[in-house]
Amino acid sequence: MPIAETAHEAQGQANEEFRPKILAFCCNWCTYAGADLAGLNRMNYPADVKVLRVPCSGRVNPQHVLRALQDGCDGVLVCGCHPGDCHYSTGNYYAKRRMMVFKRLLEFEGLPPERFQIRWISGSEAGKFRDTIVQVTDDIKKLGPMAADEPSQAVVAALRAKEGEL
Amino acid sequence: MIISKDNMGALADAIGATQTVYVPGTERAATRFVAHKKGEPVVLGGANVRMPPKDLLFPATEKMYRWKKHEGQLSLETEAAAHEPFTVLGVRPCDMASVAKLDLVFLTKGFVDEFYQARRDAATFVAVTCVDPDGDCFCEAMGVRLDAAPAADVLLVDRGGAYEAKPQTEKGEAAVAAWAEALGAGADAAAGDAVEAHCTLNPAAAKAEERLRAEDFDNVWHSVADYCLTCGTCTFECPTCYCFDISQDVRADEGARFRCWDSCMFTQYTLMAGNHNPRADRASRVRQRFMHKLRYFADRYGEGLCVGCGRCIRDCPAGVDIAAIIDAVATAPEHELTEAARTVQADEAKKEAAHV
Amino acid sequence: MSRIGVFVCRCGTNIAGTVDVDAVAQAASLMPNVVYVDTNKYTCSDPGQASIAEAINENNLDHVVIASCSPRMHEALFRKLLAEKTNVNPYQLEIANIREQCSWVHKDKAIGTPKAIELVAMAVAKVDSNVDLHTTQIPVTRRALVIGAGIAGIQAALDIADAGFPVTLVERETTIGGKMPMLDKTFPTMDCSACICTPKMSEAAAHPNITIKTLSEVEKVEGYVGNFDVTIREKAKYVDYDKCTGCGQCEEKCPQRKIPSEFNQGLSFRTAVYKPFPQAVPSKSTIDPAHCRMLTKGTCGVCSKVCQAGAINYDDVDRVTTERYGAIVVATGYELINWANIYPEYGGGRYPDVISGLQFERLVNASGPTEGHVLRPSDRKEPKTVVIIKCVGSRDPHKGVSYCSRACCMYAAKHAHQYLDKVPDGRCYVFYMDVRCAGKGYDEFYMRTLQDGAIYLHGRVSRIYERDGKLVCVGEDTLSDQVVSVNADMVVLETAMVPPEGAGTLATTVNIQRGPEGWFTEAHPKLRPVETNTAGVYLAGTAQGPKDIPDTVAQAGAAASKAIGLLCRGYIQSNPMITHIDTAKCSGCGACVDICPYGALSLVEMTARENSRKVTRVVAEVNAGLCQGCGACTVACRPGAADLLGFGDEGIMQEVETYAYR
Amino acid sequence: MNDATQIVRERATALLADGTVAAVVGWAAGRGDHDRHVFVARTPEEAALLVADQYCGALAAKRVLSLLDEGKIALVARGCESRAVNRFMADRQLKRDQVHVIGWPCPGMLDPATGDALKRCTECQRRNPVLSDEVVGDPVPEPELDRFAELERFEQKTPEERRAFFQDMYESCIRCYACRNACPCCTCRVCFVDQERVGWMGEEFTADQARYYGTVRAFHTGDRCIECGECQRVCPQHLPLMLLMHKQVRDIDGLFGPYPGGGMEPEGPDPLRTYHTDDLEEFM
Repeated sequence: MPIAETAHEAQGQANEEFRPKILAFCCNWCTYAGADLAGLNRMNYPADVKVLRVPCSGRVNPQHVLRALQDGCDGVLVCGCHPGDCHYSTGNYYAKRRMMVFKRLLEFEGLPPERFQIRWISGSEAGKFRDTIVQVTDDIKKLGPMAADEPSQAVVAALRAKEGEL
Repeated sequence: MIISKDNMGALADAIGATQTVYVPGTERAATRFVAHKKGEPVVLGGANVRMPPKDLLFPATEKMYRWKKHEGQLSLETEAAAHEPFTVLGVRPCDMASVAKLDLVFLTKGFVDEFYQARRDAATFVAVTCVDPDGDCFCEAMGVRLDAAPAADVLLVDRGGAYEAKPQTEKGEAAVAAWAEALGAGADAAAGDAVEAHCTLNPAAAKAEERLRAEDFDNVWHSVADYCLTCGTCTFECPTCYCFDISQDVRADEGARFRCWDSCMFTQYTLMAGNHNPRADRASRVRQRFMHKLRYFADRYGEGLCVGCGRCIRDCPAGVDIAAIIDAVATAPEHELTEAARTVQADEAKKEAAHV
Repeated sequence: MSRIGVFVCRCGTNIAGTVDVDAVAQAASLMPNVVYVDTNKYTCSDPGQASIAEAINENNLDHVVIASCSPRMHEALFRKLLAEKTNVNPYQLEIANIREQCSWVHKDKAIGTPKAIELVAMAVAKVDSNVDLHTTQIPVTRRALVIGAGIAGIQAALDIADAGFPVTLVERETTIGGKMPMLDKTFPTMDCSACICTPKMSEAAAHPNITIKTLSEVEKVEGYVGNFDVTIREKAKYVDYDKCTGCGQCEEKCPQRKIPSEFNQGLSFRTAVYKPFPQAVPSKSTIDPAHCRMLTKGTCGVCSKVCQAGAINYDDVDRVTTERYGAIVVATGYELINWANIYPEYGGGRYPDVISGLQFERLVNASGPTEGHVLRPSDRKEPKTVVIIKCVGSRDPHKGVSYCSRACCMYAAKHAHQYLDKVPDGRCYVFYMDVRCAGKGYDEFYMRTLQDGAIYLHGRVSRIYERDGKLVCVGEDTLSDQVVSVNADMVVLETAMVPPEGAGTLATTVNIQRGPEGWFTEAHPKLRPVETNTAGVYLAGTAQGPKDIPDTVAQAGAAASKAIGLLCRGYIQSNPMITHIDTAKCSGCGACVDICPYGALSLVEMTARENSRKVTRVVAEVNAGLCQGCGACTVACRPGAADLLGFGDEGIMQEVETYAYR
Repeated sequence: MNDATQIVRERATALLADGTVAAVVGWAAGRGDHDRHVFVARTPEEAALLVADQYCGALAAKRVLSLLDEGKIALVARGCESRAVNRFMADRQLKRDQVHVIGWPCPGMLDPATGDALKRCTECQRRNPVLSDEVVGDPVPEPELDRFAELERFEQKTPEERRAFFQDMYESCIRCYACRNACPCCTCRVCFVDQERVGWMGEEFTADQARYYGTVRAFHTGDRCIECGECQRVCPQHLPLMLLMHKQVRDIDGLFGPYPGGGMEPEGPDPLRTYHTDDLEEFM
């Protein structure tokens, strides 16, 4: 096992202060299969991401994503087949449009982009699945828990002072 | 005791030394009673606050109890407890009248709401006579005097440049005594006569109530329903609307049961299991709101539920106007009495005959 | 209150190695509504399964969570166990994947165990909101439709018909057979193409289970697997096939004699009333309305006069019929890329002696326009130097298509071989990019062509121009790194296969997908190569992508066997994990209808009593046979009236919250 | 009495009198000088109460949907109302023959209290009706303005500032659902917020719940919004709700456009109900 892979767990154990909670919606046919393949290949990745199986990325309701972020998840990942490879032929195209608009909306409201990510990972891309989990976990660790996003008092005060002015 | 209007900030500071004092201010995009911050000026005149003081006694969301499961063991913890004392400074007669009505709801007829009572007992209400009724104010028509607030602990009577503080309860006596000590007795003496003011809007409420007992006004409800959005603005801004729903927040092995404001304008309000909804159409919800305000509450408590503060008129996005509706009912041409109304009239007649 | 049982698998040490299974079981026992927990060394083994069934029955469990390997592995197995050995509905089962996605990717129990507990908690939360689901059996109409009657369609039709099921074979041309009867010989065995193809055509025509509809196109397909209602338009033929004997008298006398023959690739002429070639099936004449004088100008009527059978009917009209089929095989084949439009450097069609491979087939064919003599079209002289250019359009994303057309390497070799055989003193140059001869006897054939004297040059021809009656082909031989120019008498372009015109329309009609190049897409490139994403629709031959005859026939057989399997079973088991519409919430906005890739949703009128009133309104309805359970509609549906059974909003929410709150 | 009022009354009277329509949806005067509310005239006498002047701030169109049982309905429609009619048709809530559109080229509306132009009118792109059966008066020139100007100013803020801003906004929301009830895109029979069983959102009055409601409602209507601005007008807390709508409309235009905004056409598919295989890819 390459050192770089085990390093993540070692680091995770050492760094006890913040274990992010990340939810990954994965489509059954591509990404979930890719995750299984990562297991078959005994790839090692951080345990901070839990996979929630859905039939298709088109099934992922942005409402579930927002609920997850509000209820205690520090990040959400939505994964599906590459466009064109959807088991249901079109689901991920719809998912893509929805997620593009919804992600922008959440970022507009101030959500750091790293907290809500979308990736296409096929059933054969076990390595990409592992790399994505590693990267997303790192991203969220850098951001810290959701509470770290709370605006500072100074910003709030400045905003209140300028009330009415957009 | 006479206190200069300029000294209201000092008064709030003085009260604030020992307890939270709520004063008219702006917060969360609306004027409302906000916790006073030491040193900030306090002005009691002008337009009334947009949000009534209702939420100080009956918060929009109030936890009732929590439960927790640990290692298979369930534990419960109630949220009702004695509340820290607080003062509300500058309540108008209309809003003070609304507190009296909330008291009827939550503290009489054989049931005492412990959550409400805890806050009510902790509260000292300092009312102020109203000298600025605007074109949508009609409290006088609803039996409220602009220069009196019987439910208040202290009444501040506007005397031009100063207020005369009149204690009305024991709590009020103690409060005024404490103020005098803090501010120096009779420090502000320059006071004129009590300012007198009256509402320009005077819908015929008594007549409306009487006719609502006897007649159906479906045409009125339907014509209002033609433009009412049935949003909850009026009910949430109303100082006397007291409906709530009980719900819970479950999080893994713990949870809390809470109550939160509900609105009879919402379809969910009367939705039953199995999806039947006796008030599915807008007109029936509009009817319910006005019947409750103008008649049902009076049937139960002997007085109407509207205090004429005018908030629902001012902020209704659709232009629904309770004063106009009262007048529409009062002045509608006489029409055929309903079956129910005939029964009621017959009963009344019998009673009267027996009495004679 | 539900009674949930949790069964945690050790999988030998596969799971137990990095997950403390007993700790997971202990934690599970404290989860809401969990009343029974057990662990097992190998849950999927017979004793493991038996112990689960026993525990379920003894403890009256009504929901089951199995924490084990991936649900993709054994979910079906455990569902079957519940269905057969317990009273628990097989869909009251959730699998927590604590092997592939937990124990195998972590090295340390301190990490694997808490993660496994969270995965189990999510599964417990979800299973608690599951509802009983039931499969139903939908009867299958035991008839098949084959669209396209080339060799793929014929083979599929014959196979299905031989299995005893009626087949309708629809062909849009006037004869079945497709491209294969046009070919001269087939590589590598050099069988006479017509000799092996036309008997198949006759067999199909004579088969009691096969109905052939030529000049016909599929207009509309409704319904779903097992029950497709297909509308077919059979165009007017102006000849009563019941009366026509195929004698050919009409053709002899038809005054319109200068119509380029499609069958001979424009190298000869045909008449307006015609049979494309003598062995055409059905062996009947047809009037081409675009060229018939009677039909275009209203004056002629010669054929009608000479027809002794009285078969000519100038007033013939299209016939539209709708019939129900259980399975559909799409075998619509290919066409050759229109090279003239995209290769101006090859003359763009200006030089009559620059011909396509299919034209060459007709030139060397004994029944072709030159009776098998290699004579170039311009002056009917025997070309002494022939250049063959491969990959014209293929593997050329800028001008043509990016893919390899697969059959050209072999038929280029065949053409070289045939030319050198017929013109022993000729010279043949083949410009190639690669020589791909994977196949039984294929490379040997190529070697033989080289021995025959064909000169293979590695490179593309960049330009062809005419000089002194010669076609000068300028190209590069990249092996010798020299510019080569060959003065040819004739040039044969081995052009790319592309999807035929109308493939897009057909894809929409039948509701199957097309890849970026326009070929119909199979359900899975490896494991479901002849199925499509629309259940009950199968692909055969080049409709799915370029291939040669043996592969086409093999795939046709495969498609037929899939169709036969469906027809034999006689019913389909419905997938219960499909969309369900809560009509109380549905406002009939049709967002789901717009978005459904399967056409499974439609708007219907519904009458119901609501709040003491009788109400008629429009709501969405799911066709259980068409819905595949992707769930895209559930998100498009704003109020959540459309919900996916098995992956419902509530179940997913339970999982989300359970994880988020823990 | 202004011309528009005059003509609207005449036309409404005629349409009601000859039985063309069962009701006319427009506006009538309230108690105050400039108070106007949506009004449904069902008789020629009621038609005489109709008003069409610069104080008719409310969007009248949605009222048509609840009157369809009564027969064909006439609607006095400005640009926004006419777009709403298209919206209803695209959402299959209304058929073209169920409504008679009396087009009214809009002069722009004023706030009855302050006399200022209504915000929803200062951001309006299309004052002339996009469809009508007849038109009252002459077309007005379409304003040339950048309706995204405010949005773009807002986007200059740092994410932290925006976060603070929306935190404030959602704390201020009283969840009266006036925006939803007024919105011509919100034609669901049961709104997601009213579905306790699924648990999309809780009933507590907290900023989080309001954020959930506000964000999801914005997303539900984002690809269909007709930009009438009525949500913002009816908000008793005067929250800048159109920011979220403009944000999505502009994003959709940039990503999948050109997109003129919702309500221009009587049928879909709306941008999030369709796709192109060559849509921009940013999730590789």
